[in-house]
Amino acid sequence: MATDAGTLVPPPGERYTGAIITDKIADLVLVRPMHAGYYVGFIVTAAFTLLFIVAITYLFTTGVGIWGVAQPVAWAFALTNFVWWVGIGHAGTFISAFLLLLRQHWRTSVNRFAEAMTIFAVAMAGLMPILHLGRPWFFYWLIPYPDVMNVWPQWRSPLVWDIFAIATYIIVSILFWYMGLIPDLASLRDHARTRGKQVAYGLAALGWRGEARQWHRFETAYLLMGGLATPLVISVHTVVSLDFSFGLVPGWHSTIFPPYFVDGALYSGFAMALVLAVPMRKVFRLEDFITRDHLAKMGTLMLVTGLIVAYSYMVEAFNAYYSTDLYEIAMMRNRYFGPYAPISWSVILCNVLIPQALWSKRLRRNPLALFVLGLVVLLGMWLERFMIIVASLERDFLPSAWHMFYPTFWDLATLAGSLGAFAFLFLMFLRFLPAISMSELRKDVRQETIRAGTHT
Amino acid sequence: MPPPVTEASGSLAMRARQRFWRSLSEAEGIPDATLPRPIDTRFAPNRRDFMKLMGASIALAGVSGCSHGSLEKIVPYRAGPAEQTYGKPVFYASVLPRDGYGVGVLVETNMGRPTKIEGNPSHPASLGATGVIEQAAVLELWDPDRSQTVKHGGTIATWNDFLAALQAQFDARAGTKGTGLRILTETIASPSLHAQIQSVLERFPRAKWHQWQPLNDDNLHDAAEMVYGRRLDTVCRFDRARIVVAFDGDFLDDAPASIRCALDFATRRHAHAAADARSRLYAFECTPTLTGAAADHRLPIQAADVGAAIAQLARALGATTVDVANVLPDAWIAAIVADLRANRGASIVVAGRRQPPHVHALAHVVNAHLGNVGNTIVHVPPAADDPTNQLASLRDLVEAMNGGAIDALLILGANPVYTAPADLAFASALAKVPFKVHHGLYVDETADRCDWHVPAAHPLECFGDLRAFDGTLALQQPGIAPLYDGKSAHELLAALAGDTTRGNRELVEAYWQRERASDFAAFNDRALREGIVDGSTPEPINVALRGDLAAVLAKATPSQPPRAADDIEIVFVADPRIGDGRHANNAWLQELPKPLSQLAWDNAALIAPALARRYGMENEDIVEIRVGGRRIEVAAWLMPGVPERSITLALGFGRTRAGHVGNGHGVDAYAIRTSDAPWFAGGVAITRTGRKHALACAQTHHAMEGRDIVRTFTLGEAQACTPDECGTPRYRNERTLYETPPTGPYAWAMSIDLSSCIGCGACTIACQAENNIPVVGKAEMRNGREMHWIRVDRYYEGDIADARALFQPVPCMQCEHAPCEVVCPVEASVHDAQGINVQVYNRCVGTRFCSNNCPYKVRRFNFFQYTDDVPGLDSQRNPEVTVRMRGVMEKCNYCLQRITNAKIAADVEGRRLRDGEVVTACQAACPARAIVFGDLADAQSEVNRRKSSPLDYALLAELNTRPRTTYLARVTNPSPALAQSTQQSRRREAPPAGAVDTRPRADR
Amino acid sequence: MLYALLAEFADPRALLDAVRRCRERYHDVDAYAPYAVDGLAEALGVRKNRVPLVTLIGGLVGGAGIYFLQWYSAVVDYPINSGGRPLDSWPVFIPPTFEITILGAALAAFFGMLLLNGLPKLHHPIFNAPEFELASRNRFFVAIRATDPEFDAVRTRAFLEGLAPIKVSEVPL
Amino acid sequence: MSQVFSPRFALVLRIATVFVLAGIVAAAVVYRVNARGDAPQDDPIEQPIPFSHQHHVRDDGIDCRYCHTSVETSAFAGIPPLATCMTCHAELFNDAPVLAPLREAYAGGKALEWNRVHDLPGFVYFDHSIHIAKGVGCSTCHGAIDRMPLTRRVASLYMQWCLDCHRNPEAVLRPRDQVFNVEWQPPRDQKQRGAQLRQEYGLRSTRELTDCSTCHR
Repeated sequence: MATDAGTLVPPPGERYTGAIITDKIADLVLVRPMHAGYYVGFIVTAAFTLLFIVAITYLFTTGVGIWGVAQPVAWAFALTNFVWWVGIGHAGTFISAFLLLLRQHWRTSVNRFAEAMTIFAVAMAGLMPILHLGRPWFFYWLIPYPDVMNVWPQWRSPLVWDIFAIATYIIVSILFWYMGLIPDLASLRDHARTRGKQVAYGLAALGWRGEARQWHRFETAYLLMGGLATPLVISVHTVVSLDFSFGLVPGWHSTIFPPYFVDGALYSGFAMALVLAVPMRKVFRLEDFITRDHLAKMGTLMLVTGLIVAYSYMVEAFNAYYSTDLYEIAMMRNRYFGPYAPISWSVILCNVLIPQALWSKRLRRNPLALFVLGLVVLLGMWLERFMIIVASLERDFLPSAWHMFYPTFWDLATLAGSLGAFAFLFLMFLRFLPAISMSELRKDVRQETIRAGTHT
Repeated sequence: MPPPVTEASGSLAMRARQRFWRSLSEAEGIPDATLPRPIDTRFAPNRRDFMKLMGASIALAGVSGCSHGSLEKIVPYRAGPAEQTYGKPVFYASVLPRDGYGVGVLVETNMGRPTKIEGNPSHPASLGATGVIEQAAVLELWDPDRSQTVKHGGTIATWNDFLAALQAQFDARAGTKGTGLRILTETIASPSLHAQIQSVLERFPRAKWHQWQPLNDDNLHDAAEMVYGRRLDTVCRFDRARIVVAFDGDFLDDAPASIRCALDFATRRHAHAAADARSRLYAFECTPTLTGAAADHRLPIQAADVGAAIAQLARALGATTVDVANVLPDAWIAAIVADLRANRGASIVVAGRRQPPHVHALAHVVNAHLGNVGNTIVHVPPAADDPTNQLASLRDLVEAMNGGAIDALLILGANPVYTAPADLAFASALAKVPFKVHHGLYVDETADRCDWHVPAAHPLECFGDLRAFDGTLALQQPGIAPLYDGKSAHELLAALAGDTTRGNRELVEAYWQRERASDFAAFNDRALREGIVDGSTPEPINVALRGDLAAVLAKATPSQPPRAADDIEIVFVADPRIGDGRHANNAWLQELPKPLSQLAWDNAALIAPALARRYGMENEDIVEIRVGGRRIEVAAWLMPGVPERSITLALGFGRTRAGHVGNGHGVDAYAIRTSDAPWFAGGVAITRTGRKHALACAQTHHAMEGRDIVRTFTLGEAQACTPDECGTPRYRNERTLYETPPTGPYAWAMSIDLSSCIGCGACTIACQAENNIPVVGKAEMRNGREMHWIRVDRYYEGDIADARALFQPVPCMQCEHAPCEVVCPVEASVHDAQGINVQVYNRCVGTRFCSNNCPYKVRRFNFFQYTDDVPGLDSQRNPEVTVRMRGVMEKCNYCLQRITNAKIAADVEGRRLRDGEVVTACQAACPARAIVFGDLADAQSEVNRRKSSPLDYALLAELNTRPRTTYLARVTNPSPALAQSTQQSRRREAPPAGAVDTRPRADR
Repeated sequence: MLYALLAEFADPRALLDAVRRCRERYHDVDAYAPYAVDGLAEALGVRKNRVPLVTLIGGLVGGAGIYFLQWYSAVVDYPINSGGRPLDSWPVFIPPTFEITILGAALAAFFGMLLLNGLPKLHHPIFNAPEFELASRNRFFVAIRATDPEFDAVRTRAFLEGLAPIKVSEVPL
Repeated sequence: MSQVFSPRFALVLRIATVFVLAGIVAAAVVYRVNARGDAPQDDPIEQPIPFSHQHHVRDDGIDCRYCHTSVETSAFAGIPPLATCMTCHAELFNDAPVLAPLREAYAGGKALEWNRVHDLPGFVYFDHSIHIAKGVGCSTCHGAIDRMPLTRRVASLYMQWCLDCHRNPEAVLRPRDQVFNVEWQPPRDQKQRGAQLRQEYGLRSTRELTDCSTCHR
């Protein structure tokens, strides 16, 4: 990928300067020329958020029995949602941290909203394991603290590792995101016309002055954070995958899970990034900032991760047969020819076959196509998690215990609700914070103009 | 064995494994048992189900019950009771009825509350073991649905009102000597009660006493009369029999003596039983039963052919000349005859109560011919008082009622409106009686149609006496005073005899004072302490076959009427759980899966897969069954082992006045059961209605998928095999990365003998009673959320036509390398020093990871607040066991409370626990002595002895979970002559190793 | 009373030149820019930057702390047999250790950066400067503080004018 | 540009933040310290009759087992039946108004409902007999009962309070003849004596004493 790709496409006749960028982006927040589409989205997502709250209330008052979980399938939707949401989070960190280290300048247009996506996705993910507990009000027993029972968490359990991984992930993501925001918040403070906004953004900006020394330390810290977030993002989904590969259920007990899950996570993450970016750039007229180049690049990333996912599927099947283990083979047959076969084949269709369309350059540069493909992959990845978790549990060692899982209304409500809440939070973000990093963009346009030798 | 299940291996176990066929769906296109359509598990719709969950006990101080803050009250006694220590249980020896005959029990009471039933080791019908009925009795006692007051015309009245009404009747008919007065009871095997009936009959010479209970011994008694000229009981001593031939005789499950029969039978079936002592069982049966499952050779034949079959055998033995068409294969006859001749005096030929008198008569003849009488067969005077033919007795009554000859009827305990043969139309006849009194535990169908209802005191609430199947007498004493306004049968009869002053206790004691005038005090004290009246076991009576027997037999034996080739018969059976329906309101029994079909909460028409295919039926299809002009609609269930032209239907369901739990479950089979064919009838027509009825089945997959789960060997193989071949090889257990953690002074372990296990389910329900295990109801069972800590898995083996069921009780394996523990994030599932995998309910947050990671799937989760608050039921709870709240995982912990309390007692005395001092609930109840629990650290312990057997193996040993609970492989003892053929038929079904299509048909 | 004199530039290069020029005569010089201008810190003679050290310490403390906590709670404080595994199963202690190392480092980096930058500081004299809001938009500023020994309202102003800024303004204290 | 925040506001905000953070930390510490096993003693619990252990034990010198009969044989120490009270109070204070509830209950009237002082949650199974048998004295858990005009709890009953003992029983073990002596104080060399007694009584290993299954089922 060319480092200088993703150049901004200024409107004919003018050239982007720090001033124009700042005004254009800051006005989105300060002046808010809101598009009708925004309000529609706002109402819809608010409604689903409400459904989410209802579902959770009913769950807490009644018990996890309202879901379809039973014996032997004791984990189903909640854990599927969990893995799926964490995965989506990964793309954001990947774009903002990993690409930062690789000095991929095109990231500057997309990292801010990608990070927001990460935070909200991980928030949704973080909820799920708590919701699925039998006694959620005791979730804090997984956290080590000197309690009056003198009992500690059981460190061998991947669920404890989860707590640490997810907590670390969400905290670091927020810090990273907020740090990047500080200079922009200062801009907003300085450009706010009303007292209220001045105070609000002023407090958030912590009194940033853009002093040379401040910038100096800021850049170092930001780079360090990027350096920390990159291994972190790998570790998080590795730990998540251990929730399964640590167990001995056929279909879970597998050493390829960590890389397989991490890659799958990025896959679904880029899909979500596209699904968010395409409408956003349209509604807020950001086509000049988030250009087709940017979309194309994410499309390419999606294609690459998708191919790795496809490879993982093959390895899984191969291993099962190569192991000649009775239970592994039975599991694999059950996965693709058992009661859940339709799910497994849809996974292949959504994650392996359809995305091959991305080989076409024309499609990669077509926002609508990317949007649709994004949705397909998101669906496929959710089904994949479901397939791994449920289809494996449904039939393990003793046939006498085999039993099908069927979702209930509340399973679906929880999933739909979390989607709604996620979208709702994202809309809030677009409304109150700059969707694109102004300070970084200022620097970029400057350097481009320098390169173009057109500076004054 | 096992070689890692992956390698194809020639070892015995491998071959054994290969015999097992794949899922029924593979073999015969039977859809795997319900893959349930989703049931919405929202709480509200299930409310009704949850109201049914009275079996579920209430949270007194559940896991939630950390009652800091709220003050708990302690109410002192006025004057402390003499015999009990605070907080220690007291056991009372008593006796409970089983089809009217006594089974000796020990009633555990905690602070005056009966909470658990144990068997009475000194009682012949128990020998310490119990069946499901006895275990569930304590729930029946606390059942809030029990009738609580005297009722007149459905409205609440008092005992005195009733007495007044009764007096009025007497006055009105003064001097008629009781003309038109009738008493209807069930089988009575109680001297004191019988004496009272007599005194009533003395006061009213013209009154008459009738008996009726649907599960009666008419056929046996009539046969005895036919053969010996007098009514008597026959006791089979299976512990002495090397060859047993059962003709539709389910002695292991469907008889008053079945607990004892199972115990005796097991002595010659244990995996470690000496080869020459080992018995062989041939079973010919018209419906799959536990006896058939235990048999070495089982042949499904229609009920109507059983007579011909036994006649064929008798003829082949030269015991009789009765001539009917042959129905059994010659090979079988030859083999059986050879075995019987080789074991004269050590064999038993037995028929079931379903079969008509002449079949039993032939059995008597054969036994006599083989010299079994006096050895394996003992004749005793009938345990029942006045063992008349109850069907005839009932018929008389109905005719009299229809004739208007009856103006007062007392019904004691019986529920004839529900149980009487349909053709007698008892209800309409009853309507013609002006004064009708019902006495029973529930306001049932009969009570509904009577003017007066008097609530009965529960057997656990009153004094009395009962004879066991063999005539041994035991005294009954209450564990608690009557909870409600209940009256014993004694009091009611006394009132009838004009004595309204004395209570239940005085009445019973008065009788025995008369009987044992000399030493009453000593006698009473001793009898109540021992639980039996010693010396009361009647002497065997020597009876000679009637001279004219041949003629009688010839007359009695119907010459096989020609049947149409596709004539279908229906067979009525007592439900293995709720019997004739009297236990329908017992949630524990309703939810306990039936041993073979694994169904719960319903009865179904059990049909052979072949027949189903012929009619294009699938599981849960509602079919219409028409016989003799009567019809019912019932859900069909495909069962291997049912004769192709036979339908099995269980009695006891379709109750309308059973109570919240029992009402509306299943279909009332009495509606098509007539007095001329009370047990089986031909000429049945079945048609599909196209509708479905959802059934709850505890096991949705029947095959072992070629996995090494239940190991079976023939006796020959078993003798030849070494631990490495048949058992879990030792080397497998030595390899480990970790140093083994230090163990405490005790190392608890369990051994389950699959050879003697008969699959009755007593362990499951004993565990439920001991450990406060909730009931979840039908809907939740369909969702796969049953809570039983020890389940009895059932797999099928062999040819679909006579599929052999294999039972495997599965409690928690208490793995030393427990997969559940390492994944628990909060140390709620941990190991203690005595090797128990303990579940700390109050620490559990309910991630359910442990359940996912348990390869045996023995963990149970409270998806809802199953222990629902039903007033009254809290009293049944075991105070030694935490009541679990919603959201926590639970499972078997080797009855930790029993271990801990025993250990404390021993520690206080400063000594070590002795082997057998701690007995788990399942072990105590097991009528087959299949479960042994003990201390591995004690080299002499029974459990160590069992585990040293070459047949000892760990389930899924290849996962290296190192279970403390292991199994003894199932050993069968097939006849060499027949083994060959059956082997063949099994081989046919052998699956290609490893490559198993696990698809249930429904999913294709 | 003056806080500083402020010269405004439109272009980062001009800023860099100006800063270099100022540094020749003054010490108490500072620069303000809408983004991190490369080389600006060097031009101002900023040598050491403690952020990396702080981050390293944070990471080490976090990692060591959690590993110790795991070992102490599982081996010393309440040893419990879980699945027959050794009490000190160090391999399973690694995932939390890794995560908390990252967390510690990240927290240190973030708060280290803030504190070293003297943030939060909501009130600062420089905000009194006219047009300073442009510092977060597209303008670049050089400030010479009054605290500089060489500072003289008139001469310093003249000096700044000499740098051809857009304008020079006074920043009141 | 003008200042967004006045210096005073900035300062106040800074201080406020510091205070809030410090407050949170302080609160946590205070809570944890108060949760220690030897937590401050609870107030006496209201009873239908102001029963005084001080009077009965100290003044009258009645042995614990006279009323708590099953303490040596059962999990439950036992609450005396009214008859036990009446052995004396049929004669003594037989018209004292405070004892009216007792007399009424004994006469078969309204039952006497004591309020439980030591109320363990339902999932904890404490057994008096084994503690007595292994030389754990009454006062170890119930405190100076002979100095309580009204009975109160002296221990938090928190799990860690139980564990303190189960991890280090040596600290409290006494000779069997001292178990019911409420005045008993550990001698100076309690550590050695305790260890000795532990040997003698054959106490289980600390590993076993701290097993979950020891108290929970």
